[in-house]
This record gives sequence, C-alpha cells and structure tokens, in this order.
Amino acid sequence: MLEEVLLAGFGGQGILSTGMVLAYAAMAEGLHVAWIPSYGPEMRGGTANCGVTVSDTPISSPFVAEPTTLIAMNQPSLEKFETAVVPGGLLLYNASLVSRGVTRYDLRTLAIKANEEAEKIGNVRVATNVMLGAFLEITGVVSLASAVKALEKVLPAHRHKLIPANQRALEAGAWVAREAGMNITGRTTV
Amino acid sequence: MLEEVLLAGFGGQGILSTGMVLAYAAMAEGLHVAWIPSYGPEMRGGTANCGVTVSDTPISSPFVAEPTTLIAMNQPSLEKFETAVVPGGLLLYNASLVSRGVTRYDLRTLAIKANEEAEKIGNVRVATNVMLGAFLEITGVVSLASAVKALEKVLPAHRHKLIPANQRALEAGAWVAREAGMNITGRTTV
Amino acid sequence: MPQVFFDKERCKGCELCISVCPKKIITLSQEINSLGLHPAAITDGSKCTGCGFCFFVCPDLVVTVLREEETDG
Amino acid sequence: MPQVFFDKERCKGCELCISVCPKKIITLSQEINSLGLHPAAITDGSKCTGCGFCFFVCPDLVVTVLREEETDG
Amino acid sequence: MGKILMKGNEAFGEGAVRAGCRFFFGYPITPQSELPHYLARRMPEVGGLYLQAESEVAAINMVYGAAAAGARVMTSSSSPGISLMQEGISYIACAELPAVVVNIMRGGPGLGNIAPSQSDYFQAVKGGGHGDYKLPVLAPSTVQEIIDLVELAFELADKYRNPAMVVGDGFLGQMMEPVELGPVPDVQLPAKTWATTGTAGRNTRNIINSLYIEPEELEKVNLRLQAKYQEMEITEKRWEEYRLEGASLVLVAFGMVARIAKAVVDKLRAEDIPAGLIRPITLYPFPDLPVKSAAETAKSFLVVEMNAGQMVEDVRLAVEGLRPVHFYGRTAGMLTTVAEVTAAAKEIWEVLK
Amino acid sequence: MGKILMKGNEAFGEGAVRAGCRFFFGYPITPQSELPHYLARRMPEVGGLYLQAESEVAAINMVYGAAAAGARVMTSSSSPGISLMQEGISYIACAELPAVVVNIMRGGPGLGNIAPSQSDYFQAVKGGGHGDYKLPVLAPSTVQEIIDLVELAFELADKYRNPAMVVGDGFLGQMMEPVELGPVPDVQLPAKTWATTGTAGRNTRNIINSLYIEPEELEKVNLRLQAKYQEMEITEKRWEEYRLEGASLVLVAFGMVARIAKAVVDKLRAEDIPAGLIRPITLYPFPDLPVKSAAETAKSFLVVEMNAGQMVEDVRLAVEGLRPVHFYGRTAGMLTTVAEVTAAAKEIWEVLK
Amino acid sequence: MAVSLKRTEGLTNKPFHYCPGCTHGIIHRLVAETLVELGILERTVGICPVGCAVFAYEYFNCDMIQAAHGRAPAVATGVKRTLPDRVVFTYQGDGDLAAIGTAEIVHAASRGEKITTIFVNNAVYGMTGGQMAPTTLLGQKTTTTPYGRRPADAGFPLRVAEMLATVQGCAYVARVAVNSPKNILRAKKAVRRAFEIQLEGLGFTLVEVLSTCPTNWGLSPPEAMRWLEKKMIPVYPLSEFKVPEVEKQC
Amino acid sequence: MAVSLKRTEGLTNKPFHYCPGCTHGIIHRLVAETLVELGILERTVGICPVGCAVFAYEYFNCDMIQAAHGRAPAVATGVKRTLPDRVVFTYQGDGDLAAIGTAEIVHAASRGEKITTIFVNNAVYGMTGGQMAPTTLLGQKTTTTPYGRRPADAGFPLRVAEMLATVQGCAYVARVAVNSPKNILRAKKAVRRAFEIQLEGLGFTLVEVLSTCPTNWGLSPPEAMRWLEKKMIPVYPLSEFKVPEVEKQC
Ligand SMILES: Cc1ncc(C[n+]2csc(CCOP(=O)(O)OP(=O)(O)O)c2C)c(N)n1
Ligand SMILES: Cc1ncc(C[n+]2csc(CCOP(=O)(O)OP(=O)(O)O)c2C)c(N)n1
Ligand code: SF4
Ligand code: SF4
Ligand code: SF4
Ligand code: SF4
Ligand code: SF4
Ligand code: SF4
Ligand SMILES: [Mg+2]
Ligand SMILES: [Mg+2]
Repeated sequence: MLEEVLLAGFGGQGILSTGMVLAYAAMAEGLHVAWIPSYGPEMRGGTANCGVTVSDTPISSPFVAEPTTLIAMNQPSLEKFETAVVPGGLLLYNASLVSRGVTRYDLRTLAIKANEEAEKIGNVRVATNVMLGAFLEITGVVSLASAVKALEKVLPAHRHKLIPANQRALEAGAWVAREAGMNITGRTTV
Repeated sequence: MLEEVLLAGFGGQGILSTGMVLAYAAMAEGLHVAWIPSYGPEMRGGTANCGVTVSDTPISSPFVAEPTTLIAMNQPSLEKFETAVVPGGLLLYNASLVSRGVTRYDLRTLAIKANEEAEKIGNVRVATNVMLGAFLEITGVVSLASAVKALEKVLPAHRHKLIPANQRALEAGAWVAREAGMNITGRTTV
Repeated sequence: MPQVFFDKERCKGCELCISVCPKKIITLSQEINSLGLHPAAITDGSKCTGCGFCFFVCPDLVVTVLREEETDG
Repeated sequence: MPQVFFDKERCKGCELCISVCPKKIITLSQEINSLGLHPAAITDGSKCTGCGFCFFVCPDLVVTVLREEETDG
Repeated sequence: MGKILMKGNEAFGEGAVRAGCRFFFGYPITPQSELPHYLARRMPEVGGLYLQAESEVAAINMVYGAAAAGARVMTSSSSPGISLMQEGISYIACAELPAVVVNIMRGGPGLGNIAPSQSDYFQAVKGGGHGDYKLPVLAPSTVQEIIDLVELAFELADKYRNPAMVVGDGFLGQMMEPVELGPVPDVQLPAKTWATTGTAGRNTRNIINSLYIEPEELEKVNLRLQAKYQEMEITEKRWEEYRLEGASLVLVAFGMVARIAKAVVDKLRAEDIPAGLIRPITLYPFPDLPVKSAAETAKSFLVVEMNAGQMVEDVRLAVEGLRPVHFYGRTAGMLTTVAEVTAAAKEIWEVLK
Repeated sequence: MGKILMKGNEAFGEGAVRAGCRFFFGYPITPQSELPHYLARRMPEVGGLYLQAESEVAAINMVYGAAAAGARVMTSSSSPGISLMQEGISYIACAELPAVVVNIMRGGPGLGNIAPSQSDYFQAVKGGGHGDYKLPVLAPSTVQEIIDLVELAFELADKYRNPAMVVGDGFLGQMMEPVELGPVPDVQLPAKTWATTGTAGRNTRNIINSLYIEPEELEKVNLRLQAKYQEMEITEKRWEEYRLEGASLVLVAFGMVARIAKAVVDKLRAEDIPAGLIRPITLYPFPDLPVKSAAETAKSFLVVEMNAGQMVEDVRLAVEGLRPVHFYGRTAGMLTTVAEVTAAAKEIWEVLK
Repeated sequence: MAVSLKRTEGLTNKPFHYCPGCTHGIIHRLVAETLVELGILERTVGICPVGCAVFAYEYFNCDMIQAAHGRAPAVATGVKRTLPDRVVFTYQGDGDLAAIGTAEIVHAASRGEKITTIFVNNAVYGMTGGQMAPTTLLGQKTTTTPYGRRPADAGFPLRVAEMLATVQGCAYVARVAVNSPKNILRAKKAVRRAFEIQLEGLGFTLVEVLSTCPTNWGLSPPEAMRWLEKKMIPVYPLSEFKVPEVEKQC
Repeated sequence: MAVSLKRTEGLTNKPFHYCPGCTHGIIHRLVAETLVELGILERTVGICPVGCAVFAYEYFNCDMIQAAHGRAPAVATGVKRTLPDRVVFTYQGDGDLAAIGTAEIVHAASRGEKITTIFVNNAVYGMTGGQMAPTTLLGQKTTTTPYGRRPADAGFPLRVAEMLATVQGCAYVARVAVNSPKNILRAKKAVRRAFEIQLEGLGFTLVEVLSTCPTNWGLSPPEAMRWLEKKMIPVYPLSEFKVPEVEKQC
C-alpha cells in the first residue's frame, strides 16, 4: 500500500497540522510515513501545502509530485495541482471556496462544503479535518480512531480543548463521504 | 650572463634599497632584471634580505635559491646562506659584523669591514653600498656610473642629499676590491 | 465637507483605522475582497471631520481623504 | 637606600626610562647587548630615590627597583 | 520512548543533545530556523546553552572559543550564513579544534531563495575558506539518519580534532518522519587535555593558535593536517549501495536527492533496466571506492544533484574516464522529480543498450 | 614613460588605474599592503577614490554598491580576508555586477602566515561562496603581466557582468620587475544602462537584486549564469605553452610557480629530458584543451603548486585517466625550488624512460 | 482650497506583502512622501535590507538595490561615493542593522557618509519567524527566547540611537514611533529633517522608528500599537539625540 | 620593609617582540601584575588579537587563545559561557576592536559578557605597516592617509569608550593612558577595577588604553609619549565613562 496525499490551501486553514494528524495516525498503526511541507517565502501568509506519504514498505522519495489523493482547500490549489494527480486517483476539494470545479474526469472526485460543515461545528478552522475525515472514510488508510488519537499529539497542550471540535470535523467528513457512496467515480456535490 | 645576487642582513642596513640600486642600474643598461625580497613577519625588525637577478635573457625564476653572489651583512646571514652559494661563486661579507668567518673554501671570497668604511664616510647606513661597489668592481655586471645614477631613483626626493655619501660608499667598495686584486680565490681581509 | 475613500481591494482588515477614528465611523464590512478579507468601510460619511487619522495609520495605502485646508494653514 | 637594576640583555635602548628619571641618572651605555643595541645603565646609583618611574615606563621588563616601603604605606 | 514524528531541523538539534553537545551558538536563517527554535527550548532542559550570536561570523568564533575551552559545540546556518563562516572554519581547522557545523542549504547564489538546494557541495568539500584544509562532510537522507550522523559528526570531530560538517537541504530540514529515540544517553566526553581551561592543576600552559609565522613551522602543521585527511580517506568513507548487483546504469546522488534516485532505480528496475544507486554518506572523504569498482562493470553513470553539477566532478575523478559520467540537475530549489530523473536515465539507457 | 621598476602589488594598483578604475575599497592585510598604500596616494592624483573599509565584509559590499552605481571598482585582500568576502562575492555574481577582486594569497589555513602560497585555488575556481557561480580567475606570473591581466579582468567583468578575480602570491606582490608603461589611457567605460543611478532621464526603474523567491525565477537566473559560464569556457581560456614540442613530461603550473617550472624545463631540456610546460593564465575557465592535447602525446604530467594539491584535480579532470598525473607541492610559504622540482621531475622521468 | 491625503507617487502601485497592520507600510509611506516633497525621487537610490522589507525594491518608486544582510550601509557607501550628487538611503530592520550590521552602521556613521538610514525597530526578527533581536525587550517571549529574554543568557536591549549619537560623523539621530497619528506626523518630520541634512551634506543621518510586528508579537494590530506605546517607548524613549551643530546653537 | 618593583610571574620570560619603546609592553605588565595580585592567574584564559599583540600568547603566563581578526570578544564569549568560573580577558588593538571587530565588541558588551577587554588604542594599524585606524586623528599621516586623515574621505576618530558606555550590559568602561608614570599607575587601577568587576559578575568591562606606536608614528619613543599626551588625550579624554550602579550611588 502506498498513499501519497497532497493537502493544499492557504495559510491558516490548518493544512500542515491536518497532514500531521494523518502522519501520526499512520505511524501509530505501524505504517511508514513521511510528511513534507512546501515551505514558502521567508514571510507570513500565502499558500500552504504538504505531502503525506503512507506506505507499508520503507519510503524512498517522500516528495508527493504525483499524488494518489489531492485534498484541495481552495480554488488556486485545485487549479495548481489537479493535473498532477495520478490517473484514477482521488480528488477531494473544498466546495466552499472553489467555484469553478474540476476539469479532470478520470479521478474519483468528491466536493465537500468543508467551511460550511466546519461552521456548523462552530469553528471554521476545522474545515481541513472535515476533508481528512472524508479521505479516511473513502480510503481506509488508517482508522478514524487513530486520527482522533493523533489530535492529541498534533495540537499543543493549550489547544487540547479544541480536540472535540476537531473530532466532530473528522466524523462529519466521514459521514459526508459515506452519504456520497464509497465508490465515487464522477462529480458529486453534497 | 646570469647573475643571481643574494643580499642579506638585518633591517635598517639598507639591504633592500641596495638591491634596488643594482636592479635599477641593470635595467638602465638594458638588462633583464628582477628584485625579490624575503618579506618578514607582520612586524618590524628582524632579518632582511633580497635577491636580485640580472640577465641578458628573460628571467624565468626570479628566486635566488642558489646565488652566484652572496653579500652577507652580518654573522647570521653568512651562516644561513653560505652553503647555498653555487660552487665557485662569489662571497662578499661584512667583516665589521662577522666574527667567525667563512667555512667554504670553494668560493671567491672578500671580507670588507663595511661598517668601518661607511663610518669613515660619516654614515654607517651606507655600509651595504660599500659592498655593492665591491661587487660591481669584481663582476662588472653594470658600471659604477649606472649605480650612481640609480641612487636617484631609489632614494626618495627628500633623501637625495644622501646621494654623495652613497656614491662615496660605492666608490670605496670598488677601491677595496681593486686593492684586494680582481681574481680573489681565497680569504682576504682588507 | 471632507470626504474619505477606502480602496477596499488593498485593505487587509487590520482595524488600525477603526481604532483611531475619533468619530467611530469605520467598521469592517461584511463583504470579502479579493484577498479574502473583510475590508474597512465608512458607516456614516457625513460625520467625517477629515481629520486624516485613518489615512495616517493605514499601513496599506487604502485611504484617501479630501478636505478643505484650515484657514491659517 | 633604594637600588635599581637593569637587565641589559632585555633592554632595547628606547630611552623612555631616561626621559622620566627625575634624577637624570640613566643613560645609554656604550656597550652593545646581544640585540645589537646600546642598553640603558645607571650613572650614579647613589642618587636614586627609588621612585620607580624607570620601572613603570619600561616596556621591556628591564628594570628592578628595591626600596623601603613608605612609612604610612 | 518509542517512535516519534520529528522535523528534520529538530532532529539536528536533538541529535546534538544526544551526542552530549551542550553548547549551541547560532544566528537565525531560513530554512533551518526550527533548529535554533528547538534548541532554545531544549538546551535549558538539559542544562545546556543556546546563545544567539549577533551574526554568523560571531557564531563561528564563539564556537571556536567554546571548542578551545573543551566544549562539545555546534552551530548551524544556511548557505549565505555558511559563506560568512569560511574564515572561522579555516581557523578552527588549523587550530585543530573539534566542532560541528550544520548547513541546511538553500537556493543560491546571492540571497537566492529559501528553497532546498545542494549547491554548496564544492564549498563544503573543496574548502570554501582559504588554505589547504578539509572537513568530514556528512549527508543524511532521512530524519533518523540525521540523528545518527550528527552523533557521528561529533565523534569524528573529536577523533580528528577537526571541524565536521553535516549538510542537508531545506526539504530534509522541513520534513517529518518517525524517529526512534531512546532515553537521552549520558555521554562521557573524551578528556581534552589540550583545552584552554586555565592552568590550575597543570604545569604547562595550553595555547590554541593558528599562527605559525615561520614557513617551516606552518608546513609542519600542514603536513600534520594532510596526514589526518589521508587517514580520513582511508578510514572514514561511508556510502550506501542500493540494487547495485548487475547494474549497468549507476546513479550517484546524496541527501534527499538520493531518495528520489532510489525511487528512480525502482522504477527502472521495474521496467527491466538494470539500474543501481551509490549514495555517498560522507561527501568528504568522497567514497570513490564503490564508484571505481562500479566503473569496472557498469556501462554508464548518472549523477543527480540539486545544483548545476558539483559532485559530478568527484565522480569523474573516481571514474577516470573509464565510463561516461552523465549529469542531471536542477538548481534554485527546483525539485529533481522522479519522473524527470527517470526520463533522463532512460535517455542514457536508450543509447547504451 | 619607458620602463620603470615596479613592485607587483603596486602594479595591481597601477593596472587598475590604467584600466579606468577610479574606486577602490579595501582593508589592510599583509602581503598585499603596498597595493592599498599605492592607491591611497595614486587615486587622488587621478580624481579617484581610495576608501578604507572597516572590514573585508564591508569592503566587498561597498564594491557591490559602487558596481551597482556603475563604477569600475576593485578590492583586494589576502586569504583570510578573501574568505570573509565569500558571501559578498556570491551576491555580486548573482546580481550580475562587474567588479574585480585581487587575492594575494598567503600561507593558510587559519591565520597561517604571510608567506606566499597558492592554497586558495579551490576557493577561487570552485566557488568558495554558496551557490552555483563562477568567476573568471586570472593568474599573472610577471609584474608586466599583472598590469595586463588586471585590465583584462575589468574587461571580462564588464563583458559578462560578473565579478572577476586576479590572484597572485606574496612573492609576486613583493617582487620588482621592469614594466613598460605608456601614458595613462583615457579609458571609455562601456555604458551601463542597468546601473542604479537614479531614474532621472529614464522611464524605468533600475533594480539590483539577487533575491528570487520563486524557484522558477531563480532557476532562470541560474540558467542564465550557467550559459555565461559556458560562454566563458568556450571563449576565455588562456594559457601559455613553453617548449611543449615533443615534450614527454609536461609540467603544469601557474603564477610564480610557473616561472620556477620554466627554469626546471630549461634544466631538464639541457639534460636532454624532453620536458615542457603548460601555464594556465585563466584558472577558471581552466585551459583543459592544451592539457587534453598534450595528453595524447606526452607520457606523464607533473603539476607543481604551492599548496597541497588543488589545480591537480582540474588537470586530472582534463587528462581523464589517459596518463599519470603527478603532483609536487609545498605548503605554508615553503618555496618549491628549481632544484626540488627538477629532482621530482627526474624521478618521474626515471620510471618513464 | 481642497487638499487631499492620498497615495504618494513615491510608491509603486504594488500592494505591500506585509502582514495586516504591520507598520512597515506606514514607514514606507513617510519615506516615499518625503522623497516626493523634496523633489528628489528621481535622483534617489534606495537600499533595502534582508528582513521583511527585503522586497522594498518593489515598492519605492526609485532605483533600488537589495543588499546582503546587515550590509546596506556599506552598499550605500559604495553608491554615494560613486554618485555624490544622488540621494541615498538605507531601510533596515533591527536584526539587520543592530545585530549582523553593527559594524557597518557604526562606521558609515563614523565616516559621516552622507546617507539617510531608516531604522525599523520592531523588537524582533520578523521575516525569519520571530526570533529575538538585539532590541527585544527583557522578558519578551520570542521563538528563540521561549522563556522570555533573560539578560543572563541573552543580554540587554540595545539602544541604537543613543549609541550612534556618540559617533562624531553622525549629523542627525532621532527616535520616533508610528503608533498614533500624532507620532506618525512627528516621525514624518524627523524623516524629512534627515533627508534635508543629507542634502545639506552635513553628515550621516538616521531615524530609528519604533514599529510593530503583530504577527510575531502574537497581538492584533491595534493591540500591537498599544504594546509599542506601553512597553517599547519606556525602553526606547522618543527624542532627537543629535542635531547638526548649527541648529543646536539657535 | 624592603619592597621591590620587579618582573611579574604573570609574564613568561620570553622577551617581547615589540619595537623599542612600544607601550604594548607596559600594558602587558599591568594586566599580568593584576592577574597575579588578584590571585587568578591560573584560572584565567586570555584571548589575543590579530595585531602587534598577536604573539601575546607567548607572554601572558596563562592559557591563551589566538583569535581571528576582530573576533576576540566572540571567542571570549565561547570560553566564558563554557567555563563561567574562569576569568576571561581579551587584548585587542584599535584596528582589531574598533574596525573589523565593532559588532563583536558592541554585542559582547550588550550581552553583558562577564569578560574584561583591554583595548589598546594607538591610532594606527601597527602590525600591517601603519595604515589608518578608526582611531587615527584628523590630519594624521599614515600609509593609507598619505595626505593626512581627511574627514571627507576617511571619516572621524571613533571614540570607543564613550560609545560603549551607552550600552546597557557594560558594567565598567574607562579610558587611561600609559604615557607617564602617573598615568601608568592610574591605568593599573582601572585594569584592576575591571577584573574585580568581572569577578563580581556585574557585566562587561573594558579599559581603553592610549598607547604609542613609535615605529609607525615616525617618532622616537619619548617623542611618541609626548605626542600621545599633546595630540591624543585632547581627542580621547581620560575618564571612567561607566561604573557599576552600586558604586555610582556611594
Ligand atoms: C547572512 C544572513 N544571515 C541570516 C539571514 C536570515 N535572515 C533573513 S531576515 C533576518 C532578520 C530580519 O529581522 P529584522 O532585520 O529585524 O527585520 P524585520 O523582518 O523584523 O523587519 C534574518 C536573520 C540571511 N538572509 N542572511
Ligand atoms: C581578516 C583579516 N583582515 C586583515 C588582517 C591583517 N591585519 C593584521 S593586524 C591588522 C591590524 C592591526 O592593527 P591594530 O588592531 O590597531 O593593532 P596594533 O598592531 O596597532 O597593535 C590587520 C588589518 C588579518 N590578519 N585578518
Ligand atoms: S478622516 Fe478622521 S473622522 Fe474621517 S473617517 Fe478618517 S479618522 Fe474618521
Ligand atoms: S488601516 Fe487600512 S488596511 Fe487596516 S483596516 Fe483600515 S483601511 Fe484597511
Ligand atoms: S627609581 Fe627613579 S630615581 Fe631611581 S633610576 Fe629609576 S627613575 Fe631614576
Ligand atoms: S625603558 Fe627599558 S627598554 Fe627602554 S631604554 Fe630604559 S631600560 Fe631599556
Ligand atoms: S512578520 Fe512582522 S514585521 Fe514582518 S511583515 Fe509581518 S508583521 Fe510586519
Ligand atoms: S609597530 Fe607600533 S604597535 Fe607594533 S610593536 Fe611596533 S611600535 Fe608597537
Ligand atoms: Mg525586526
Ligand atoms: Mg593599533
């Protein structure tokens, strides 16, 4: 098994830490894992993305140049990385911040209004974890329970009060994916 | 013709400028010439020596590792460089500051009490030019007249009043060499 | 009467203008600009004294203020 | 009576001691030391007050001065 | 403690702590900032010192001072900052002090950018500073290996009384991977009888110096240094071989690029192209032995670097014209991707086969 | 003016003046001090500026500023000072500014000594600073040639918008030889439309910069730089051949050492040993062509340097294993004498013949 | 007569990359307005530092040079000596000027280089992620003083204006702040005075500007303004520390 | 009781390499005597500069380190932080400290490093052949100011003691001279005070010592002493510029 996940969006969406949640969860399940951010200019703001490789054999290249899954959290990220996904790969995008939609029809695609889902939970910053929940539900790379446990590692102690919200986000994403059916082959908006 | 002259002594004896007088004179006579000092530690004092190569063909190595002539202005210089002189070469040393004398008997050697000669002229600092005068008399590498003219180039303008003394030093050295006979093969003290 | 304009596309919603307006007539609008931020806007332009405080503190050259010169300027 | 000694082999003949001795009893000797220099020497030791000026200014640790401590030292 | 996920930059810091290093002097620069951030927090926990210098020049000279006083000491920076350290590194090498310097290379020249790069290879291995000196230069390619090689760097530094360098690129510094960390070992540092610690209890003065005004003296020092480097060249060459058996096309790559190269080798092998990889772990001394022996059987070499072609010279020096040595590289933080390198390799293979 | 006797260090200064350089920024260091002394006196005579910087780091950045403003500008130093300039040189290379840097090399590493040396060869030609950049590096071997090559350095710097370096050793700096000096030419400097001189009279802003935060942008810059270097490698290799006809044993040496090597060749030829010499005048780009063509007929090479063996690598890269390449060198200011080198050459010849 | 406060042509149209509420933008405006008001924009060459203002060459509407970290005063020296009739300024942060660039600023001042330095003191290394600067306050937490700046490890805040005022080549040194409209107007006056003195050829001029870094201070921009006032100004008092001799007399 | 003024065991027997009449030798003696008198010689580590005092490691009878040009304060920081209970001093010339080493000395001071710096100001670069130093007087001829130092090209004399006195981490800064027995005794007191304050752990201490360079000034040693008094002291007044707070109060 080799999953190469690219999470992309803008700074402040929690892209990097959601990637870490996946990485920690996979490590806890005994898998090989690598997490690599694209680190930006020597300044604040701008785009943020990271690649997470999860494998049952040692990982040679940790770079996610041709992701098996793309989680695109906004329009520019979708546009930039859509073409890179391997044929037949998985594309999850945040329909709250994507207006134009996808151009590739050879991918399994799921559009999730992640901001809205997150706002329902009461914190727009958990939107990326909504996407992760969906990803886990679809791929089963690691269990949702492992991801929930990983939150403890990723969030600093003084932010542990946010664990319940993040857990609900993961669950919400999983629910959306379940509702959308597991074998998504075309475009589906929920 | 290739003369490789090593002048050695201590700082303040005018070693470097006497070497320059030879170099300028030779240049004026249309010869190829190179002057190279051994430059000392980043501080005052200590030893001073320079090599002057005079040749009628272009000079490849300007280093005087095996001098054809050594002009040794004090005991340590004599001891240090005596062995380097080419067999059959010329050795002029300043008998005023050399007590132990020479150990090589395959050289043409002339001992000159250069300090005394210089003090006669009234300036101990012209001692090295006494030696140069003798050297020129013996070898005829350049004329004494050229050396006298070269003094103008070597001495800075505000020291031109010292030219007569230096000229007398050159002449005194030439006289000593003449008196000692031109084909000196053993040790001779004047 | 003084007039004040905000170039909303340059505004980063930092609220510095809001914090200095003596008339408290600046707020962040509900709108979102192309930077994805809520830009500052005037609530009641008629109250504006043209004091220019908003202009002075704005780090992003968002504000323009038109006003009459003081008599003994 | 104070006594002053010069370690002539270390002396560089700089004349600083000469320039400060209140009794003018230091000169450069005719002798030449192993540095090839004329070292400083005392002309009339009996005039020495033990003031130590020569010691203080000598940069080359040439001078030793032996003296009695002042009464209220 | 089991496995934890750690950033490369932090691993450099933790590796140092575990090697018994308790003194760090540095100056901030991207993309290695997490290293000083980590140590600013971590050093006080283990009774150590994190000190932010006023510049890289000051930092390397603080390292010189601490090393002279007997400390196990480290500094780190990135390319422009390492350039500023060249005089200091040359001094440390000549004064024969042990110390570790980390360079998380970024795109150059000039201010360049902060993207990952390997373009300081020459500077590291040929001597960016003046004079004939060398540093053992180690190039980890995983986060776990960072920990191991930082420790090795300190050991080599002490063994040879010579500064050692560990190099990575921005990606290695930024990425996270699991590392296995035991409890912090209680490192017994070797006694340093030569250190300037005050003469108390000794009847000689210790002097740390790199000035030898007499050429004869300085030549002696140089001969001693050269003897050390020869000893390193005999003893310290380290490399990894990957699927070299029967390889006709041998890739050579170090650091993060070697991981890409591994993936390339796998891809090529999957297509029945007999490729293999030599990954230098020590950049100096350069592991010419495996290259030379590969040159006897392989048909061609492909050196892959994130620069305009630097290590390729050392490979050519080892191959000595026996086989063609090709180069593929991208500069300025542009990633050499698996796809690109595979394509480059196939092109060579087309001609070869 | 006819011939005058001139010190090498002064010739560097006079060469600069004659090349139209009117700005010099430097910091004192032995054994190049006569160069700043000369220019401190000379520059005001020609309406130029001698400015003593607070350090070598400041000096090279003043050079950067003056070059950006369109000046023909030079700095000079010796080994430790040149190490301190590495960041600045890398910046100048990336910002594509013309400037000339003189290095009168001394014994290293560390503070070393002030005796002549060639041990900064690697630093000069491989890039002592960070990133993939190169400088044309010129190595005069007579005082007359200093004047000529300093002028050439300024021309190359302007032609390629790239810093150029001229290297010598302490002896070359200290020795005097006759030079032929005409009247000071009235140099017309090429127009520098890119210089930051204020926008007046222009409708674009000029910007001097080495920051390209996007890898794609910085890669473009690097590709442009590499293209320049390739152009230099095609156009600018310079060397002298001495008695190469029928030479079985080819010496390779640069700078002052090449003069010793010439004397050695003469000695060997006098003893009927067919020796010859290749003297690289440009150290970068390295003149591999004559070495390659000599490798076809010669039996063996002997590289002579005043270091522990640096240019020998470039010779080996050119020879590509075709012939044995031997090395003879002394470090730390110890002179490689005619006698020693002759002996080394004869030893090789004994085996060869 | 209708006057207006509007964007100056001393700046390009490029939006600043600075964080929301970062006062680098205000300081840019003050400098640019001054260049326009004095009519010197097109004979000005500006030098930007390494720091958050590294991209200033995209904003100032004049010829610009990007300098190595801390070396802007040396670069400016090279420019001014080559082109003595041009106006030259450096724009530098506190990491750039007061840490790595200490020697360069002291000696540009001591040589009396006829340049103007705008010194932006925000008590932190902004660009590289909020590390301690020489100007960081005691107790202040940064990414490299996680336990707060303690003098025993990390020394004391460096008062650059006071230090440079002792240097003879310095003609004008002032410290201002941009935390309120009033202080911003005062800051503008100081910047203008500095450039005027450069034009008069009286020597080196420097304006230290207390500035905010909301991002690395972890404060909202208005909070950051208050922090500047409450915490920074007591340590870094606002004043003119040196004015040309002639002015002092009258 | 018989007392004597004699060679201190704080120095080795090696004769100094300094030029005749060079006051480096006097300053060496003052430092060495102090180390002996305070009983700290065997726990002292000294750092010598690049300059005429580069060989000081052959003279001070304690552990010594030779530092890169200007970097002695950084080296001293490395030593003192590693061995906080040792006494650490740097001995630096005016080229070393006030030119290339400006950043290092300012920041060692600002960090309040508990070290003592002996700063030998002889208004010239001695070792390298008499070039201008930052401290060279206006009008003074040197090998790089052949027409005399002119402020327009070469700037002004830098007053280091005054400058460092503004730096908070500095506990003690004094300027003394060694041109007469009286001043030498005063200089000794200042050196002693500096080491005492280091021992008390109060912060950074520096003694600037006006010193002669007969060789490069082109004067006889006694003339050089007079030149120091007549020319240098007016530009570099002798004083204690900073003393620890506690002392100030009493
Ligand atoms: C030689 C060198 N060292 C370090 C760096 C990394 N660096 C970039 S900006 C910076 C400090 C910025 O702080 P400051 O000058 O205070 O400016 P600010 O961002 O706060 O405005 C540093 C250390 C560099 N680019 N070059
Ligand atoms: C990096 C570097 N730059 C320059 C030098 C050359 N250098 C040696 S000593 C010195 C200055 C000495 O002057 P100062 O510090 O005043 O000491 P003094 O000799 O006057 O006591 C210089 C510039 C060097 N060794 N290293
Ligand atoms: S000009 Fe003054 S009153 Fe008007 S909006 Fe701006 S701050 Fe408020
Ligand atoms: S100060 Fe400027 S950027 Fe900030 S909110 Fe107001 S208008 Fe917008
Ligand atoms: S102790 Fe005083 S009186 Fe005696 S010799 Fe010395 S200076 Fe003269
Ligand atoms: S001061 Fe010392 S060195 Fe100078 S002359 Fe007197 S005793 Fe000799
Ligand atoms: S990091 Fe700080 S200084 Fe830099 S732009 Fe952001 S707020 Fe301004
Ligand atoms: S050159 Fe000057 S400072 Fe150096 S030893 Fe001689 S007199 Fe003293
Ligand atoms: Mg800052
Ligand atoms: Mg000095």
